[in-house]
Amino acid sequence: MRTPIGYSYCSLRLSRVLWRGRGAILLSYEPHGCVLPEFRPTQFAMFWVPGLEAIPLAPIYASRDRIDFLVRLRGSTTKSIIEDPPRRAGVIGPMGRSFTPSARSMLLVAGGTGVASLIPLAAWAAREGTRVVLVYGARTESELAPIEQYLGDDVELVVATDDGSKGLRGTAVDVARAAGLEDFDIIVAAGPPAMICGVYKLVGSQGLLNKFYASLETIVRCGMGFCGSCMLPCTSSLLCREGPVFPGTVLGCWVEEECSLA
Amino acid sequence: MRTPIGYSYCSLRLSRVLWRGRGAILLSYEPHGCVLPEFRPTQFAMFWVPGLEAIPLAPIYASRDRIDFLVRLRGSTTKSIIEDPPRRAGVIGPMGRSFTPSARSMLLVAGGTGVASLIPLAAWAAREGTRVVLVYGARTESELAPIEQYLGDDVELVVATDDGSKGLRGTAVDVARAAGLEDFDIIVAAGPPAMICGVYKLVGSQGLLNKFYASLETIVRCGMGFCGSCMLPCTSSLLCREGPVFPGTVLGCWVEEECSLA
Amino acid sequence: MPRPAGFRANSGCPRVESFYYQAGCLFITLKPTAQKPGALRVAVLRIHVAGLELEHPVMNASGILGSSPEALGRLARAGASALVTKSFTKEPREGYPTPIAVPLPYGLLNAVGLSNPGLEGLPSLVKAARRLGRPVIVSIAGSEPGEFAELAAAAEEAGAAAVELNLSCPHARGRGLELGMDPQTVGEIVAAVASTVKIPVLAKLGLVDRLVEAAGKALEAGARGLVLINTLRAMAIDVYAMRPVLGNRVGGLSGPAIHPVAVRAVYEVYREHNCDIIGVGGVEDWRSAAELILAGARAIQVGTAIVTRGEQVIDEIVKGLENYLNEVGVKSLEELVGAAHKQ
Amino acid sequence: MPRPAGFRANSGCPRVESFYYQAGCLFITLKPTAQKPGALRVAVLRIHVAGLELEHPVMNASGILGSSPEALGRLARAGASALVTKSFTKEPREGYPTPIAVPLPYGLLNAVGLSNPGLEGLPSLVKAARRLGRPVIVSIAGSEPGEFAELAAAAEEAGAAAVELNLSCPHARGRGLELGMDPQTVGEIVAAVASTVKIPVLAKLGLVDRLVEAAGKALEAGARGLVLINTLRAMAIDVYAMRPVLGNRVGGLSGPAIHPVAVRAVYEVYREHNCDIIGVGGVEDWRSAAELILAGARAIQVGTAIVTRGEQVIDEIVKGLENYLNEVGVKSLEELVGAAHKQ
Repeated sequence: MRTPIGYSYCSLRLSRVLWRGRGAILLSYEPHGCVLPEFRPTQFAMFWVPGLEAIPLAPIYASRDRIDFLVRLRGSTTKSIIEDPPRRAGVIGPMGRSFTPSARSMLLVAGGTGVASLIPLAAWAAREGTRVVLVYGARTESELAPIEQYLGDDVELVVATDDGSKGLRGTAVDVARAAGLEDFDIIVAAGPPAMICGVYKLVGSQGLLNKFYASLETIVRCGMGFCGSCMLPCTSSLLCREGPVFPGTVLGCWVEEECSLA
Repeated sequence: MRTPIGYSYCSLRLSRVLWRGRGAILLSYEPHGCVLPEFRPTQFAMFWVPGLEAIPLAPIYASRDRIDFLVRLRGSTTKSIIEDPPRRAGVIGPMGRSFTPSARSMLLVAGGTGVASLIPLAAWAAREGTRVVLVYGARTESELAPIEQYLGDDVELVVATDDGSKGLRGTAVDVARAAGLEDFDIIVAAGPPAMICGVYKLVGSQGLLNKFYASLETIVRCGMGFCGSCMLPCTSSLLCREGPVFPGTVLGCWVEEECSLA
Repeated sequence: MPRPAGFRANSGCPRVESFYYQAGCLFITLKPTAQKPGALRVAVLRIHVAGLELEHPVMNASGILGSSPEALGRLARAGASALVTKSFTKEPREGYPTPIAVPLPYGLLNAVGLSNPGLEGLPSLVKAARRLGRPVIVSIAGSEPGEFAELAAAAEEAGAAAVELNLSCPHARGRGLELGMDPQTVGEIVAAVASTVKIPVLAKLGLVDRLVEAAGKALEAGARGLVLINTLRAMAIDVYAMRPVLGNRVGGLSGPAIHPVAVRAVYEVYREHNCDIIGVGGVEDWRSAAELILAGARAIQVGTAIVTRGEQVIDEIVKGLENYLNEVGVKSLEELVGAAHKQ
Repeated sequence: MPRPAGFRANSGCPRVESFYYQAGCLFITLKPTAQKPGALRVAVLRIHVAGLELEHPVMNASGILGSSPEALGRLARAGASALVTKSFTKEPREGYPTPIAVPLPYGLLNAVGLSNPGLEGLPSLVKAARRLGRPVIVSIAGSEPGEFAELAAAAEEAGAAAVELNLSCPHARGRGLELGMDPQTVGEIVAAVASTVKIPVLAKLGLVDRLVEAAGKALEAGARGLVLINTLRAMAIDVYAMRPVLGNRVGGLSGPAIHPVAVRAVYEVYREHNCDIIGVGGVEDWRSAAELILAGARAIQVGTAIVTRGEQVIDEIVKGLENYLNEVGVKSLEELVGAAHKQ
């Protein structure tokens, strides 16, 4: 039930395990006796695993009657999800702000589970007529989730693996560099901090930081912004409210903490 | 605010005293910081007088931003209302079921405050294309509220006073008898018990009870049917839920109690 | 004209559908005599609670349509598995001035004031209600153990299936929540009643600090089950009239607003005492009923939802629970009682 | 590359709007230094409460954006008239496992678990928060009088304008509602704090049986004001997972669902003690705020509505109250405090 307070809780039941990769799994859930709230691009959810805890996850796909999550090994809860996907679960959301900029062209640079956040954005933007290039990097083929199903025909997907086992050999950052950043109105990165740092440095060195956005991760507890856990370093921005996508120009402290710029 | 539970509370402020009659007053209120719920024909309200109590009243007129009440002297609360109309009040509603039958022709027989219940019905039915004759009786002219403003052009109003000071001389029942009951698809009476009894006897004696409906009054406390005060004698009908309009064929016990049929 | 006998309220009237006079004659329509109200439920929902055997777990809450046989008849026809009367006190009570009920955005605020005909009116109501073919649970409210015992004895004699001790009315001074706040008093009242009557004794407790302890005292003293919870003491003020709206100023809040509080109360009491509980508080659909059952309730009372959605909500909840049992693949409601406590 | 100094959280960062690196250079955007957040309110809403002089009566409730200077800065910019910190305990606390907040149809259920950096983190937060130019009310939670006193002393030293004693957290064993349930304990804790610090002491009490008595003890012991009420102990169960959803299983219910209960609590305490009260519970607009004021509150805390509607709700309520005062023709909020008690 959609609540007057903007957030809602909905019970989920596992409908399919869509993919198992190295240290990752792609799960499809359906609402159970409730209607899923609308998730707009880059909004995320708290995914509750009964008996364990709730973790912040951006749905890789969400509609009224289906929600898919890409889960990567991080700690004990994600380990349990991967080993034994919960048949029953719950979802709280939507959290954060949607990021839906109008642009002629958009370069999305994704690594790891970061791709989950960018796929709804890519699909949405392509439908809006934006030229979308999605760079999806991983260490090796077995880590690449089958994301094509979510993208539609109009997103240009460029896959890269560190070992060259699939797509281009190299990192997502390498591919982004080669893609010619100046051709894009908007550049968005989502993934491991090192990757985001790489793109940050790249766009910064080319003087393109004003085009750059990053989908970040912080510690998320309440997910609604009141507990303060998701505060971005030395800003007053709450990831759960103004995020998860932030413009490059406010990332200073985050970069300070996460990236070695030396 | 209209609540999910069907009933709502709304603050009122007095906007005009429309009429003062003998032992009666016609008041116009507007909602104060809230939206009035919709009152359909014959539905009623609990009208709260701060510092006194709440009394059941059928609004003689109700829209989203105005609600008019005809109040007649009955006891201490109505006395206070008539002497000193409350500038601030509250309304709880809507209560009861709307009575909106489709018919080619309808005879409405009203006395006293009963007219408040029938005026929205008359106006509605006339708009629906029904031929509506409203007989409005009182003892004397000074008791007749200025109801014309609420009726529109298509309702045929027949006024009667016991003393002939206005309209026909005689009771509403006399007029109804003279009107030719068999010409109407539906006959509705609302007013003092003696009047309803008169119409009941009249229609019964002509074998027309199946066309007859009465808008009754009972003790109303919660107004929502749970306290049971408004139970119609020896039926399981609650005036606040199935009423206030009941078909003639279920009025047996009410007639037993209220009318001397000898 | 001779008065038709035996049609008046309280005396067999329910069997008369209607009667009227027309063209000098008296016409009477009779109801089918062997009226079997409500659909026969499949056995999955059958449940024993506090010595009562119920077709399914859904009944009315006290104070909702429980003041006359006709009102209880509506509940029976709507399919309630048991019929709970309005609270009886020893002396008749008029109740509070109106308004006695104020709708709020997420609940209902009421202060009826325990209006009832007193001990004298108890037997006739219970006897008439028994003809409806459902266990009749008589709610009683007193100010001290003897009064409760006297009322309970009258209820038993009249044929009540159980008595529900109202130890939690949030707006009746001296005969409500104050009693329930003190576990010792709760124990004494329950003991007095349980030693007087043989029918099951249910203690209805409200939201009090020492609820778990009071529940324990009630059980020790012989309560066969607990009814949890009553309304929450609350108030609404009209900001322009600048006065509390209820005639009694303070009343009890019911409806969806209090449901999470009821779930918690049932959960905590069940965890400690593993006893028979009838859950009440904001149940408006099968899901809110199921939450109380998973928390530990064996049966459910519905109050505000009957007011706001009509009596048919009872049947909707019953059907919804049937579907739910199928969905989660259990064969008996029993298996779900307190299931949220398993780890 | 040298690290830019003085920009980190907790150390003056609020004056830096943003900084970033581009093309090898560090770019810094500074905020205007003499930032005067929030519109200047007209005087009608100015109010004294418990020794604090406030521009208007609306502030945040403890636990809402009160864990860092940046979070409090958001509230200051949104126009809160005072800034209430999250509760500090002596030792740091991690808090409960997630989920710590579950949205319900008519409220929010939470069990954060008093997560906070402990006494050690108190001074830096308070000192930084003071720069926001609003009275800082430091919420503290302990298990016995000495602990409360120690925390209060630290708050005073750091420059707090007042301390709010959390005697009502519904889900922190031994340091919450249990304390508030016992008027004696309430009195002892308040006395210990009031004899230690000179700044005003506020006692935040929850829904307990002997609320009026506990309030009296707090006032006797030196509390300058009361904060009423806290969340209600409650639970939500997922009917398919068959488990309580909150990590801590039990939590506190806030939001519109509890507002009528808060109005009643404020009304009853004010009637008895005619004291300074800050009302909390389900305030989501000027009207729900006005109800608490008419019941007896001199100021209002907003919690759930900030979560569900954003910080701008503070300003909406303030503006709404201004209009309301005009509408009812009073010149000062003062005139409305407790007005619902007049007959």
